[in-house]
Amino acid sequence: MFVPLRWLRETPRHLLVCERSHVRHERSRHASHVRDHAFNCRVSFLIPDCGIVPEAFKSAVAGLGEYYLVKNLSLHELVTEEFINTFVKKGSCYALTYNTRIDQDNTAALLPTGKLILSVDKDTYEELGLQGHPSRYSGKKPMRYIITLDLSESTFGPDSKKHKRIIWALKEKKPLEFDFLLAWHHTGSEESILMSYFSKNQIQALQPKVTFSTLRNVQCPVLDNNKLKGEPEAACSAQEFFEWLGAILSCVGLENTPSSFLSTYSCPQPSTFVEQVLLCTITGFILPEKIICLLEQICCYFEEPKLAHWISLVVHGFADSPVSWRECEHGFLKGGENLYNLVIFRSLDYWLQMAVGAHDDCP
Amino acid sequence: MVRFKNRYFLCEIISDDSRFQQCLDERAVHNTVKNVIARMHGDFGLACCSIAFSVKYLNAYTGIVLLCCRKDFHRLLWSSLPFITYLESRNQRYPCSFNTLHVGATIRTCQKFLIHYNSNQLLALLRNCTSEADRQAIQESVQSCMFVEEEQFHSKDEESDDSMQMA
Amino acid sequence: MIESGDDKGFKPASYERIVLKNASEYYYLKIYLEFQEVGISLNAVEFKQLIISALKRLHGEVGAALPVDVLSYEEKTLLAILRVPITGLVKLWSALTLLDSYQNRKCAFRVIQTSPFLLALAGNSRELVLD
Amino acid sequence: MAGFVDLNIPHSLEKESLRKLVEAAAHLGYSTVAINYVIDYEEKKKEVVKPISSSELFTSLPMVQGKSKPIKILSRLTLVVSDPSHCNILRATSTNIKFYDIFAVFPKNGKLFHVACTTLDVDLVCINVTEKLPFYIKRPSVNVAIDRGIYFELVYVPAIKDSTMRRYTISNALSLMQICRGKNIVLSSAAEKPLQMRGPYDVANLGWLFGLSESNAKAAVSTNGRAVLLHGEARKTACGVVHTVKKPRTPDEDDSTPATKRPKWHCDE
Repeated sequence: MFVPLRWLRETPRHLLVCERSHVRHERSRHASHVRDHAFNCRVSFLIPDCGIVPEAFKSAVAGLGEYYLVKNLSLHELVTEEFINTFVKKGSCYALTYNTRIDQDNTAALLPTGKLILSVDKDTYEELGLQGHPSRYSGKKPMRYIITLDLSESTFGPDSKKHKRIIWALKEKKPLEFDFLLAWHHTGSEESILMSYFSKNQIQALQPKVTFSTLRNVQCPVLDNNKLKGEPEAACSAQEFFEWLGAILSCVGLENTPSSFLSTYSCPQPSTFVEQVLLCTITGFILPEKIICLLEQICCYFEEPKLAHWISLVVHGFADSPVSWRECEHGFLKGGENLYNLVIFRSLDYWLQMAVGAHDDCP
Repeated sequence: MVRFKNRYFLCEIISDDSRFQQCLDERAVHNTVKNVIARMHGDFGLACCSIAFSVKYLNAYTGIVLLCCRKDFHRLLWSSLPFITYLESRNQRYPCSFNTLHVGATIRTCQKFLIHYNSNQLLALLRNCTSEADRQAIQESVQSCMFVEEEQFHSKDEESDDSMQMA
Repeated sequence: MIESGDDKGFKPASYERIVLKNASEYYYLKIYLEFQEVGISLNAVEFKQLIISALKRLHGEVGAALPVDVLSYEEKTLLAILRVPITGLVKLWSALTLLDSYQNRKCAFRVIQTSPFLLALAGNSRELVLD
Repeated sequence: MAGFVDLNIPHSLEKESLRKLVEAAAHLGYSTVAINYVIDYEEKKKEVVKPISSSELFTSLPMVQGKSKPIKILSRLTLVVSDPSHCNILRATSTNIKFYDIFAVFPKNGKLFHVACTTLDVDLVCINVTEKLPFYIKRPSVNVAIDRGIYFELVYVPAIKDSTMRRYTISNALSLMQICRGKNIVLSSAAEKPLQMRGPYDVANLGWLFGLSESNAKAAVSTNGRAVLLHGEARKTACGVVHTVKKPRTPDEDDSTPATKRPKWHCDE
């Protein structure tokens, strides 16, 4: 159909999934949602009515651990037997291509489950000759293909035909080279083993960047932990809160009236004034395990009586990661958003809000 | 072969000005409508509407005008027409307004509508008529336009898909 | 309405899930204005007027009536976050793209990021710089 | 999906301004640009010059924003034709013409448009956007062009510069779209100044105004550009003018085109 004027008003697809449950509930899925969102580039938490950074948070933030940037790493290095045995099978290994754009370039990601996901264009796919499937979001004529290799599979032995073929495809047929962000979570031996393993390559250890700031006299919406949809005059809805949170993190002014010229955005009602709000932002390549630790600290924070009614934890994913949650395909149309926000209430009830953009599966 | 679908707007130009009839020409109407689209919908709206835009018919005596544009963009044109407040011709502005009578998919539906409309107008005149001579004259013209309609019916039958659109 | 912090009991927390599809009423754009020359400053009101005039040129009075909100604006960097009803996104974006001058000085709007979620603008991995 | 492509960076004799344009394109996220050499027969500028090589322009190519790859620079020849005889130059093998990667024609009348779509050995047909189209675009010629893998180019900078040209750009684009239904369209800039250039996502969004659907608009700045390049390479090799030399593969030769479609740059004269 040729309907230009209707196209002009068309809205790009986007999803916001809200869940509500209790942190200690045995069937609560919040931890698995956090764990399944493998690639996080930014974590922020917001504590209302808190002036000084609690020690527990300080140490949790300090213990985020470093990650590595390896330049010009051939992809076949990630499927060698040695790498699999040293890293993939012992602990959780995370890898994501850096400075690649999922809507233009080839990208690759190694999940802690041992799955290596390649998102490649049609030409590369044809050259590689590995089995994959067309991307769900590339239309009638697929221009992008997804290849999933399971490195932890038992049949993926050094002598297996499959392994040999993959090595050959990545090493000789179509050598692919990327800059990788790497991190390894494990128990036991010392950290720098990744560093020494890739000593031949240009490798750089990086620390997540942390900033603490205190916002003063903030208008905060009133929430009711049992009412995701809010209630007129009594509590704000999850969606309103989500927008407000964005406004706070982007330093957007909240004091506007419907007749203001510049902006008509105002804090959702009802709201309260909070004297000071602590905001902590961490950027880098942050592992889900560390976010779980932070989450535990937040739960512990409420063990003693506190002024705050809730704490919010915002996690931004990489726009160019080939997966969002689990192995759900992720793409970039206009914004490539994949992020979530956890609101932990005093009662340890929580709201989980997961937002994805146009080229994403429902989380 | 897909043909381009057009929409035809049958409008009545209403004005109090007595000099108005003399200055009403296709060019003036064309420019007036284009200007109002440019004002309401900007460069984009004007660019859309100017594809196949034309003044197909103009009757200066009755102030009836038939405009044409592509179906895809007819809403832009339609939404601009109420905002016409004057007609500019030879550097003179004449206050007027456009009243859309009918929006059709073919010229023929518009023509049928116009005949129907005009005969209704004549009948209304007939009802309010006072002198016998006038009555006679109006009755004659009513009959003549009925005849024209009949004739049209037989001669122009090729355009089949004339769905009357008055959405 | 909110329970006290001491209540850590395992009360039968009910589970609820809502999927909001295309529910955002607004779209958000992070933009900055680039000038050929340096040292041109304009305040927030002038900035908004520039946006409205761009809309008016391309989409006429109907376009100028689009309720665009300048959520935040920094005079020094000419960085701004805009909010626009989701059906007006294409109109606003195209108007920004086709703008070429402000008071006879050449300029260009660069759109850095767009999203239906304001929160997404706070963390853009494409702007992530590692050192 | 390929990277973003801008197939129209007008050539100018001043290297510095050309350099600035290419740098701006790289900064905006384009991974391939083509420098456009125009030959207009009405302006008596007939000789085909040898295109400037990227090493002449840059000692080290600018990096594409947010990527670890440098920008790729191609050359393109555009013939402004009003008479069929003007096109003979495309068949001439002795001139500098073989150095060009892409051939485009700018037909001045309906007859030439038909010829360009149906018989000429070109990759791109430019659509006039600075004035009202002097001819009707006919569906049969467009269909043939689409079958032959020829693309239509719309430039957007005139629409930025001037209000009247903007109307013609949109209006002509919409007339074309009604015929070709958004297929085989390439959007490019023709920017003379870096500030006139727009980012690829912005240009894709502009596509909506020209009557392109969302996916077609994004294709018009990415995959369609790649298709034009491949079409150009196919034409070159089929002509037999260019002889390919095998070169040992280096690991950093990580182009997005496969070996079978790999550009045969290495000419043997």
